[in-house]
Amino acid sequence: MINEILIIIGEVLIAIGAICDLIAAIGMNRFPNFFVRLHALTVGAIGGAFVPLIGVTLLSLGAEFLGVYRFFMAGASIVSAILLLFLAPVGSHAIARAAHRSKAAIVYPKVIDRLEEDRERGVIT
Amino acid sequence: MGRLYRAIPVSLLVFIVYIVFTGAITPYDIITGVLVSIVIGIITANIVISNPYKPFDPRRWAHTIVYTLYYFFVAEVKAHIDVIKRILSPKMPINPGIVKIPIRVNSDYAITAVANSITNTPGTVVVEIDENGKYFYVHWIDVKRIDEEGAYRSISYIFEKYASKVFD
Amino acid sequence: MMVVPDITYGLIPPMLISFSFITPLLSLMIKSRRFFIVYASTLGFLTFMLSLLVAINVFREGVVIYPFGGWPPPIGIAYIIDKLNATIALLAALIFLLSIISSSIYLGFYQKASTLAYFYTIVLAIFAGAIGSLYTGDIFNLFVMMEVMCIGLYTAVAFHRSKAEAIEAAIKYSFVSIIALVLYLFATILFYSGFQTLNMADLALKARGSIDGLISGGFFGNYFVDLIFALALTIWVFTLESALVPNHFWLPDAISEAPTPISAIFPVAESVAIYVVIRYMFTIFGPNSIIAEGHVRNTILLFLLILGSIASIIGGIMMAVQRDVKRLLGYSSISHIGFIYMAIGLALFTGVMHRALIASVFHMINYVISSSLLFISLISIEKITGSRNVDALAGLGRFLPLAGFSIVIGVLNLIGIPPLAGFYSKFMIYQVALEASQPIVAAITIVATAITLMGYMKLLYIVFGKPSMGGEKPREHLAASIPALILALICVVLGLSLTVGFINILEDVAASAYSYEPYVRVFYDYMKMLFPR
Amino acid sequence: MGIEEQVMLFITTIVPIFIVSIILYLIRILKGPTVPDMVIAIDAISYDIAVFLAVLAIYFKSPILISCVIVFVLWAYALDVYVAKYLESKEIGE
Amino acid sequence: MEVEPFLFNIVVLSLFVNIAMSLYGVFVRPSLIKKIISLTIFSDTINTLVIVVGFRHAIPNPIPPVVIEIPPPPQYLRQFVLQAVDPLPQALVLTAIVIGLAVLLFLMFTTLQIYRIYGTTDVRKISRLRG
Amino acid sequence: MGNTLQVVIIISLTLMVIGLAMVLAMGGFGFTVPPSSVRSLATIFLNTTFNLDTKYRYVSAMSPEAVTAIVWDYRGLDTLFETSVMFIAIVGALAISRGASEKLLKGFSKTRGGMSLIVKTITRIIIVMIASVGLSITLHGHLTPGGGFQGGATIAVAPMLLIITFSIYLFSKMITVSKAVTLRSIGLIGIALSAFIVLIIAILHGDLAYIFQNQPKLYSHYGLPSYAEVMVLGGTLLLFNTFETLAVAFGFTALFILFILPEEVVKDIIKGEE
Amino acid sequence: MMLHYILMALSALLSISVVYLAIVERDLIKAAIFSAVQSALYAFLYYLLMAPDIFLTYIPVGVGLYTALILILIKKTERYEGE
Repeated sequence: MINEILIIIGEVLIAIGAICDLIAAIGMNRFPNFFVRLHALTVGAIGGAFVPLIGVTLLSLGAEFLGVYRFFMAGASIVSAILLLFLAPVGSHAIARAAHRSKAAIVYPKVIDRLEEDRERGVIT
Repeated sequence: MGRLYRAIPVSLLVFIVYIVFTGAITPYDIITGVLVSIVIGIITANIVISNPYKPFDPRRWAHTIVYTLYYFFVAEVKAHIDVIKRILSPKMPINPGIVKIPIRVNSDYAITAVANSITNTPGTVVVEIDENGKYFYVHWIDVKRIDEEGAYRSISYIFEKYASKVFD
Repeated sequence: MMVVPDITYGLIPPMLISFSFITPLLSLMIKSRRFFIVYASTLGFLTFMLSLLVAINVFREGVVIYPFGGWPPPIGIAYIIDKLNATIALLAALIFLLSIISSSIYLGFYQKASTLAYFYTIVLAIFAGAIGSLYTGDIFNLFVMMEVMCIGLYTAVAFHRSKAEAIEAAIKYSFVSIIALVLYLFATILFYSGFQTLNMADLALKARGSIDGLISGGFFGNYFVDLIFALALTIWVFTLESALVPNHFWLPDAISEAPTPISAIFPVAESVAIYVVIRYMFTIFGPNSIIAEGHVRNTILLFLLILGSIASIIGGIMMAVQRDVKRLLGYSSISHIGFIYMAIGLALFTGVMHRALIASVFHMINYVISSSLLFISLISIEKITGSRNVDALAGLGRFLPLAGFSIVIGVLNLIGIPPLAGFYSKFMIYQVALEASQPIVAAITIVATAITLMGYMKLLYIVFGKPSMGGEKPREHLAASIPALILALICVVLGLSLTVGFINILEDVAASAYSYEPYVRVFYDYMKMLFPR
Repeated sequence: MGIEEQVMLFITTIVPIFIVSIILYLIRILKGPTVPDMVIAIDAISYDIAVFLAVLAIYFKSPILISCVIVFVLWAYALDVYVAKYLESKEIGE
Repeated sequence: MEVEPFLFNIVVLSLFVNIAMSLYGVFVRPSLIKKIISLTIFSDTINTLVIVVGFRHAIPNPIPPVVIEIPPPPQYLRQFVLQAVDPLPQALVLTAIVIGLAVLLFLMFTTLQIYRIYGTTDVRKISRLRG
Repeated sequence: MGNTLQVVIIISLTLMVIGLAMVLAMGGFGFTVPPSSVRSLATIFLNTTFNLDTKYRYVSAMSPEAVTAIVWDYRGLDTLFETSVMFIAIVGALAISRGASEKLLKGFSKTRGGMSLIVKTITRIIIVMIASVGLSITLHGHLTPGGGFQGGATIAVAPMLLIITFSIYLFSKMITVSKAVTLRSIGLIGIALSAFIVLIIAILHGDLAYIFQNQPKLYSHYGLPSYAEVMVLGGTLLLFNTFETLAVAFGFTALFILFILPEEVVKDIIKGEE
Repeated sequence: MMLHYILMALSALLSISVVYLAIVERDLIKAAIFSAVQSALYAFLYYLLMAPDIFLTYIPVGVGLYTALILILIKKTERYEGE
């Protein structure tokens, strides 16, 4: 019984992940500039990768047909998920910072850009 | 001596990661896991941890659990739904800009946790951090308030509240 | 019955590479330059003695096998050593030893012990790669060993890092060679795809259609199309590695820009590639194998014959216009490689196959010895002029009796003057061409020799005829002159010993190239012994 | 229908969504226009493929394939950091 | 078993096309760095082809060549041999990848040295060796 | 000239693709692609890689992972020399930049550069997890996919991330090129010794064994422990994997440090001879 | 089983486009990034060809090391390929 529940929860999470991925991919193509696309990336990373990896963990814990190595599978996928939780935001922060500093990407449709203002005033290097 | 104290939490972390990643508890795994955790712990202790007593405080762990639950089941879900709506609606109602919000936590880990929480919620991305004046510069998909205090209230107040309890 | 074979058969390459692993570690602790020279020379001597032992054993007992890890050959890797590769490996070990000894003079340019350590690490690795690719009986292991040898050669060519030409030559050589070796990997897998095996003896058996009792089974898929494509690729790759026209362009650059001790081991590297071609064309896919049916093998040999003829002439012509001595010797290499391939190509005519192979192996030995000899004697001269500009060594030969003598012997051997061995090998090629009723090829040998004569005369003129720059009377560097002298004596002895039965040994060596039965038998027996079914 | 077939059926239905999103991300990579755009698209595609690999490991019933996921996640981050450092500093070693 | 060979042939053919394109890059493009990138792609494609040779069709699906039941019962091993792909090409590729990596690392150092000496990585401007 | 050459190259490459396609079409990759059976040699590998049957007593590599078994046991010689190719490349790099690594950063010891605080902090935690995961991949190389090179390459991410997120100036206080090369050499020597270890054991018993022997063979009954109850130890494979990890991780570190040295530090040294 | 082959064919076909762009792109940074994408696609292919060992070897090498070293090389030399 507990196995079936785990599998169902896992499947639901994977389905949520797949849909989030699709939406993030659409957003990645629709959004106008780099900085806005970063938000689509966040959807893709957390909703589209972290959540389904947790789903895979639960599913594989419940799936007895995978044999004794299913614990290996669960362990590897949850470690990957936690690494992803740490790494994804840092990655997008690093690339955003570099893009803004080197002016590789424009911040065009914008309400305000306090960073640019501060940089011009010399508050921040 | 400080190095050894600091090595203990690091070794524990290594051991947990090792065993979880392996997914098996045969004697072979435990022996190699202990060896690996001792070696890595001693090598990297000084890089990772500055105050060895913090990781053993149970209150911090309790806050961590509460925070994790809140974060994943409330903050993330709200933010995801918000951004997904913006992506899917035909007119694409975005209102982006970079705002400046103050940092009110102290330790490196706390700042990092707040920044990661901000970035991990869709809709806000930390673009730059001013380490002297202690400001985040956050790219916000829907700028509601452009003043520092207002932005702080709507973006990072709740994260900082927990982060200061967990890490400071 | 002693079933675990004698350890010397498999020891040389792993031992050399293990000692090469230690060298950078030693360079951090030991700051004495002399130590590294002694270290490398000792290793070279040890290896030479070991390969001598192996060669003696092989000549006494026939083909020997060393399966690594105790796995019977098609499952694991085995070294299969017969007279052909034992002889060439012995020659290679000799040249390497002498080149290591003479490089102690050359490296006087460098003050730091660590530089010497890096140099010797690279040389030892090339050594291990060369011996390994000669001994191995596995086509994929051959790829790995060739890579070891070639990467050592690239790094060695780039050793003069501040010299623009050296780096450029290294880039040119490495790009060409990398592409070639990657394609050889593809050829290997095509062989595996069609024949289900990577072992040379196993391939040889299957190429003759005898698949009974082999644990690797029969054929898989359309083996014939695999065979054609893979063999063509393999031959192309190894003719490139041995700098046959039209893929010769990297050799003069690399050989002239490398440190001179490395230039002395380039002929060995080429002979390794030529050995592989002989192995593929005669032992594995020999005249009675499946590929001989559809004219494919004959076409490949014909190509080798034509390209060899062209190479011998082009090399000679380009030699005549060179100003730099080392570059001149590079083109001389191209010309002689042309001769060797001409001899291999003449084996196309089945009546003269045996004599053609003798001629090619003999000429290869002569070429390697005398070419290395010339480079090693140049070290001594270069050291005196104090610069690496080889144009500046005019007239120095007159002051250096030993080095001068060796240079004269080497050049005469390359030209082919009667009492020396070079004459006999060229004459043999000429004779074989006539016997095969190919007067054009015979004429080409004469013409090419005549053309190269100009280049060699020029070399002799530069070293002896030109007035020297003056200054004090230079002193001989024994560490470089004596190795050269040894090689010169070998040239003389080889020529003389032809009359007292050396030709029989040569016949044996060449026969072991195409008589695949002993090569295969030892493999078959071993497989049966360790893997009874 | 046993639980195994049900999981397989679920995965076969979910796979096209992943494929479509991978292709959409790839379009963003090909279109660019700037280097950071490409890099975040690569990030997204890496995370996507990582999940896809995990799902496929269940589909193939070979749980040992899962260790591939972690390196994919790890190296996507490494690529981010490299490109970021490339863009923001004079030399990468600084 | 009708559409599968077609799809698999597409894989192999597109790898062939990749080989041709990367060789074009190595031979024709002027920049040494571009040549290095092309060379990387070339050797990767060859490696992929090597693995393709080791692939097999199996019912219900091929599995990696790893025994996952320890100790293996005989009937498991029989099924394993029927389903597992060929491990030998994989081992060869493992070797080949490391070799290719090593060689390309060396090439990068040489290219950097070329740039330090000549101030360019364009092969048309680097040609001091003649003849 | 350039254009005609290009055309010639394009035509010959097209011909090459057509030729390869012919090889495929005529069954060079097997008559059905993909074939529905493996080659017989592969069957032997699959049967013998981990088999407790007494029939296979002397022909089993006793490693459930067939690829690792082939890499380090059946074809160990290849892998030893593969590692040595990597080693020669590193030595070549050291030889090209000789003199640069020792003079590193004298007078440049200011702590500047690096990325933002967030990246630095996360890197500090993440390297620990990376090292642990990498060692897990290594130490289970004979059980699950992975092995020495894979684990080493994964661990090598950690120093790379440290170099890039902090800076080479800071990193060089932790480890220098010579230290990294020393550790790499120790790893390589370990590999070489593991290749000879069974032989050494046999010689101590006054007998002979093969180079690269792992498990007992028909005529040479020496070997390292490989299997105990449910634990698979892998014999020499474990030693090989561990040392290879050390060698690969520090080899990459050395190369990375050498390659990343700022030009202003090395440019004068590296243009001259040493 | 169809799914398996469809995925393989798809990743191989996509790799053609990426390789083409990597070869013709004049901005070397973009070429390096395309090469990284190609590595990812090949790695996916390795996964489908049931070669997890190669996957684990190839991703660190192809995506991590090559890209890093090429980026460093480009930073130290020049970014655009002359025409």
